[in-house]
Amino acid sequence: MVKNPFRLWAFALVLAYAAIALCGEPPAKPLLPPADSFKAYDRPSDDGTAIGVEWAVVPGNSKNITYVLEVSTTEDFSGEVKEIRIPATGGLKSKQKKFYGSSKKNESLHYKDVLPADLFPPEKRQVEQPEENASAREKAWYSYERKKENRRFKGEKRKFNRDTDCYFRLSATNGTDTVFLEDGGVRKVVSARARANLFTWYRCNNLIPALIFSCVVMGFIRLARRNPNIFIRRIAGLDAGDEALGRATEMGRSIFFVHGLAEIGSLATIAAVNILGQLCKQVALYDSRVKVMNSTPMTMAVSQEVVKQAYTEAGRPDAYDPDDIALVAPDQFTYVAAVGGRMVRERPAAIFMIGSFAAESLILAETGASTGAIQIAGTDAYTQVPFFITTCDYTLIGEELYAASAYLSREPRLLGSLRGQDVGKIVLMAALLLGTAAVTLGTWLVAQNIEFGEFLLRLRDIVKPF
Amino acid sequence: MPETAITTVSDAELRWQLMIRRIIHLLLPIVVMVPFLCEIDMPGKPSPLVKQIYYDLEALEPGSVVLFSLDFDPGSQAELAPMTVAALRQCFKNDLHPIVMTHWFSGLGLHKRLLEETAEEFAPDKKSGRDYVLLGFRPGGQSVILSMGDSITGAFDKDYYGKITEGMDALKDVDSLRDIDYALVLSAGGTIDGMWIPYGSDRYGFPIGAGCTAVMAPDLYPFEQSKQITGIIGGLRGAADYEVLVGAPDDATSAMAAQSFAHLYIIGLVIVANIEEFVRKRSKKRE
Amino acid sequence: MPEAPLERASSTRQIVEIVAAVVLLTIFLGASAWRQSDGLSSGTLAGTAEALGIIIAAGLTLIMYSFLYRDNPFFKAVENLYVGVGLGYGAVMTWHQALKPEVVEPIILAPSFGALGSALIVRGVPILLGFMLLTRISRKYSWPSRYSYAIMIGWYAGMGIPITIHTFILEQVNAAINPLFAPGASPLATFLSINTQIIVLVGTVSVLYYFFFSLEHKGAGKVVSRVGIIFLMVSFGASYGYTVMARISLLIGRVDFLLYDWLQRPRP
Amino acid sequence: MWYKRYLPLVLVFLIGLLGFLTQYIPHWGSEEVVSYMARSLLIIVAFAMFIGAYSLLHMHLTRIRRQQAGWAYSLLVFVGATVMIAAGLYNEGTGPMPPLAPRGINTWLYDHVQVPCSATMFSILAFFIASAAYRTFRAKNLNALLLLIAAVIVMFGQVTISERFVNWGLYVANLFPPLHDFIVDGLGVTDTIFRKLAHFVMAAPNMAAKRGIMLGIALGAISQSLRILFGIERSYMGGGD
Repeated sequence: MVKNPFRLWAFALVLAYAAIALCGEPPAKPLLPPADSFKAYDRPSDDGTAIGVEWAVVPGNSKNITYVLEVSTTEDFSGEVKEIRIPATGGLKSKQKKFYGSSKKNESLHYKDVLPADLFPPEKRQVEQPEENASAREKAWYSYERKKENRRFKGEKRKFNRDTDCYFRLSATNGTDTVFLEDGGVRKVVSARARANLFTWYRCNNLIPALIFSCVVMGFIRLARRNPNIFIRRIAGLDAGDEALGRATEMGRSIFFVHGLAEIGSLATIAAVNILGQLCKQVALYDSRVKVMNSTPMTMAVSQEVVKQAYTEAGRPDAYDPDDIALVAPDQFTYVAAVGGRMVRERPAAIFMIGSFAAESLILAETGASTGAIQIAGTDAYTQVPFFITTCDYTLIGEELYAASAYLSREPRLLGSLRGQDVGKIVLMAALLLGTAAVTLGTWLVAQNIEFGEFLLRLRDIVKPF
Repeated sequence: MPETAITTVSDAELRWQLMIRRIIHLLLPIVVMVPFLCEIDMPGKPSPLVKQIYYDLEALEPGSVVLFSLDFDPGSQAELAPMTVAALRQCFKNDLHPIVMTHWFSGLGLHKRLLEETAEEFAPDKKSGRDYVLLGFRPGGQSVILSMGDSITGAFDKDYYGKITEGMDALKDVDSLRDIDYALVLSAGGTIDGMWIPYGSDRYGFPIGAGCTAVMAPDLYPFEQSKQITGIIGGLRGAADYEVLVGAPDDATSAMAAQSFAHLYIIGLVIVANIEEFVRKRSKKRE
Repeated sequence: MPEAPLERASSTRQIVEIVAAVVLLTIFLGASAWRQSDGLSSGTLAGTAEALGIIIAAGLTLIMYSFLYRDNPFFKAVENLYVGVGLGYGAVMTWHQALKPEVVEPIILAPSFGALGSALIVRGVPILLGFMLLTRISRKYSWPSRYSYAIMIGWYAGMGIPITIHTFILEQVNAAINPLFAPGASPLATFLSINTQIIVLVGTVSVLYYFFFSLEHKGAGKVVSRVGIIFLMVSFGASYGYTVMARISLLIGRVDFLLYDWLQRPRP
Repeated sequence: MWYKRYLPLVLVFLIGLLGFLTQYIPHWGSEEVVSYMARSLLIIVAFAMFIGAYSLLHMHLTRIRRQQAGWAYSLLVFVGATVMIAAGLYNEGTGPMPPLAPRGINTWLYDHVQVPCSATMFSILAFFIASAAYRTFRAKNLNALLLLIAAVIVMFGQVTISERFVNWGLYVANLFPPLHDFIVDGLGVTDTIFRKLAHFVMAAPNMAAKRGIMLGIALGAISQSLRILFGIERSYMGGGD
């Protein structure tokens, strides 16, 4: 009849438990930890709101025993005394990994956060709420007073934490019997004060990588300044660019360079401008024309500058025509419509779409593809990459774009950061592989009851963010 | 990405392609309209990622505060408005207090309408200021979140209607973001992984559920696996799932048939294209 | 060499297009007048405005779709009007939602001298920086805006480093490190979890390696980067599939509007 | 001039350092600094919105002034913006100081011009995605094949009709009960099988690739921040001396 055998088990267990509780021996006497294990201290790495209190776990204490922690602001417990109850099976220090790490010792300590200002809160004044139809000024007054009061309250709490020592006593009870923790015949009292700390120890795994990575990146930038010939693998897409140029010359048609809608400050646009410069140097040699489609005056100005310089460097300043670099339209869809229209009318031999793109990418690439042009795309907007990959002949994906730009421009800041990021990637790859290996081995060893496994599993906490 | 062969296409073929394109374009709205005209209904079973958010909200006590960050504009209304309405209905039904804000001012008028209309369904029980709050918009992105982390009424002195937020009943137990019980971010771009996770939940420790356009959904899976968000409502299908869970099928559920037909249409196009490609390759080989 | 446009603009074609436009406009107006007649003739301002609004909205929607045929003057006009209205709405919202409550009211509506003083202390510097920001408009005297930008960008650059490490690196690496098997689990579950875990690990590492530029991808590296591409392609395919869903949903939204709001089809 | 060029760079470094340190200092004072900065930036950014609007209007103004092709359309931008702002100032007769009127010209224009245009804009992409799928989704090589298969799995798994298809398939299989039993019990096929398959693609290979990309982007973002802090990247400062 019983559908779930598990339920039957649970029921039997409850019955057995009740039988023991009713007919068995009276509840076990509470035991106390050694007096010197009872400690209170400021909780580290916090904003000064909490005191930590700890004492050793007593193996003999069963579930029905409760520790009672008494808190007072006077040493003789003469004033107001607050009681905090902690079951003998709960509240282990090892649960507080954030503040106390994952040391094995913590598994044998009870722990409680005590927030003095919440236990003994300062008085809060009430501000009278205005009527529903009160004037704007009255309501503003109310809002101002409320906020002022909130600030005062917050300040009072902080002041209380800062200026008040808290005193603690410990006892254990099973409901009928209570024993008090004593040291040399008198009840042991410990005290501590909550302090606002100046360093977040649990963010070490954040700070150390941050500092090391900063040094690596800045170091490589310096290095690249001295020697800009840092090795970067050639990005295959750049060859496709050369091929496209060749075709354009052959067919005697122009090349379109579409910037996308991003402002000049964005990384993708900077990369696009670098690539444009390189492209123009070759175009000047081949004697075909590049037409640049801009959406903002800033990118237009910068593009003009770059193209002009490229033609001059190639020895053909006469071939430069500023009208080739047009401000097409400033808004997403008018830009798309205008660029698409020009693609259909002028039928360029090659279209470069390099920069930061949003939803317009699909329409641009699809229209471009319908004219039969060779299309080369590059963007760091990963959501748009699928459309470029399907519609273009070649796509520079995300960071490849930055790498291509660094490769071509040899700018130290780009080269140096690229190299620094590569170092970061090695570290991440190693962390992923070694971490997985350690955790897998650790799990297996623990299953075999080998203690070293636990150590391996604890290594995982190195990358645990708090 | 390795090279694809660059091929030259003749003008005649381009014209042919243009015509095919027109036909494809013309057929699409017809395919979409058929289920509407024939009143075909096609509800589905909710996905586990959507269920997680639903059960998270169900588990909240009455009176809990749920922060809605509606970061979308009318451009994604078709996907995100049904989600918003379904989640708001769930909140009102369970007596949770939604607090609605946005990072996208261009959607503000829409958000106001959605909130007011949904509250009206539960009239006269639900009142602005007591059961829900429309905080409105503040520019600043991450700054808004950090400021709310200090004090919500400090970041939003006044709500959308110009009422002072300090002392509002719905915000009684909520001082800062730390007191928020759940945050549902319905976003059409960037605000989940760019703002709410790094500056909001990771810092102030409240659970986040993500509702997003289907474009963004694939990017959020890493955050779901790392438990930085509790679930994902992705696109119109996610919205339909949520409507089914809440028990109030609406726009999204009734759109599922049209969605299915359109997907089949596109899959069909892909298959035809590949058959064509295959045949062309074979005939080339024979030549 | 003159380039041959794909579609020749002949005069017959133009005439056909104009006639088609006129016919479509007539159909549109007729349908609107017929289906929205209740609202238009309701006699109340609100009802008329609503019906008129729906007709205009439907018209704008259809004009936007005319872009599919070709870029045309109507589309351009609507697009620009839309940009303008959006801009205006943005300005109005900035006033009502930001400048008025944050800047103007705390100072003008200050209930007491104390409140005014504290508002000036707390908001004075940022308001000044805000006005300095406005000098960016001028080309010549834009240097004060650099201070405002310095504070905005510097603050987030500095604060962003620890936050990026926390959210995007530590959290993600921590979530990626998992044992490849679960002790005590059934063989099938172990097999599945191993597969998923290995796929995730291999994928993450190989994609990271694909974007590694300091080494030529040769030998074993070439294999890893090939694997990386495979993962990228699957992921881009998945994104493509999801995006299809997104765009179709938007189309459905508009069809829904045209059928039920404009043409007043009864909802099922 | 030092106050035009160097002082802002020094300020970037100092403010950035402060922002960096607040993340490692748990003292309540650091939390106060964060919230003060956040409040201040809220106010500064409110002004920045005007810069955005101005630069857009300025671009259209330039088009009109230079009478570039299609400049007349730019006039419409001004018409739209002017009407909207005027209606906002008028605010149904109450002026700009009281809260925005719930119904009025502003809301009407928003509901019936901005909402439909904005909603239609991106739905145009549905057509392009369909034609792009036909033209370019061809299994020319392994990469294209993978992309295609993943896309089709996700597309099919996401829609409810996939559940119907499985049910129809099972119905047909039921004509031959052993086959049906084998499919349902042996293979564990349920009606959501395609959904699960799509979910697997999303949650395993896609997630792995996205995480790899994300880690790379995070490193890039940090090095970008570093370059800003140390004054190597200054494009945000704008031109001029």
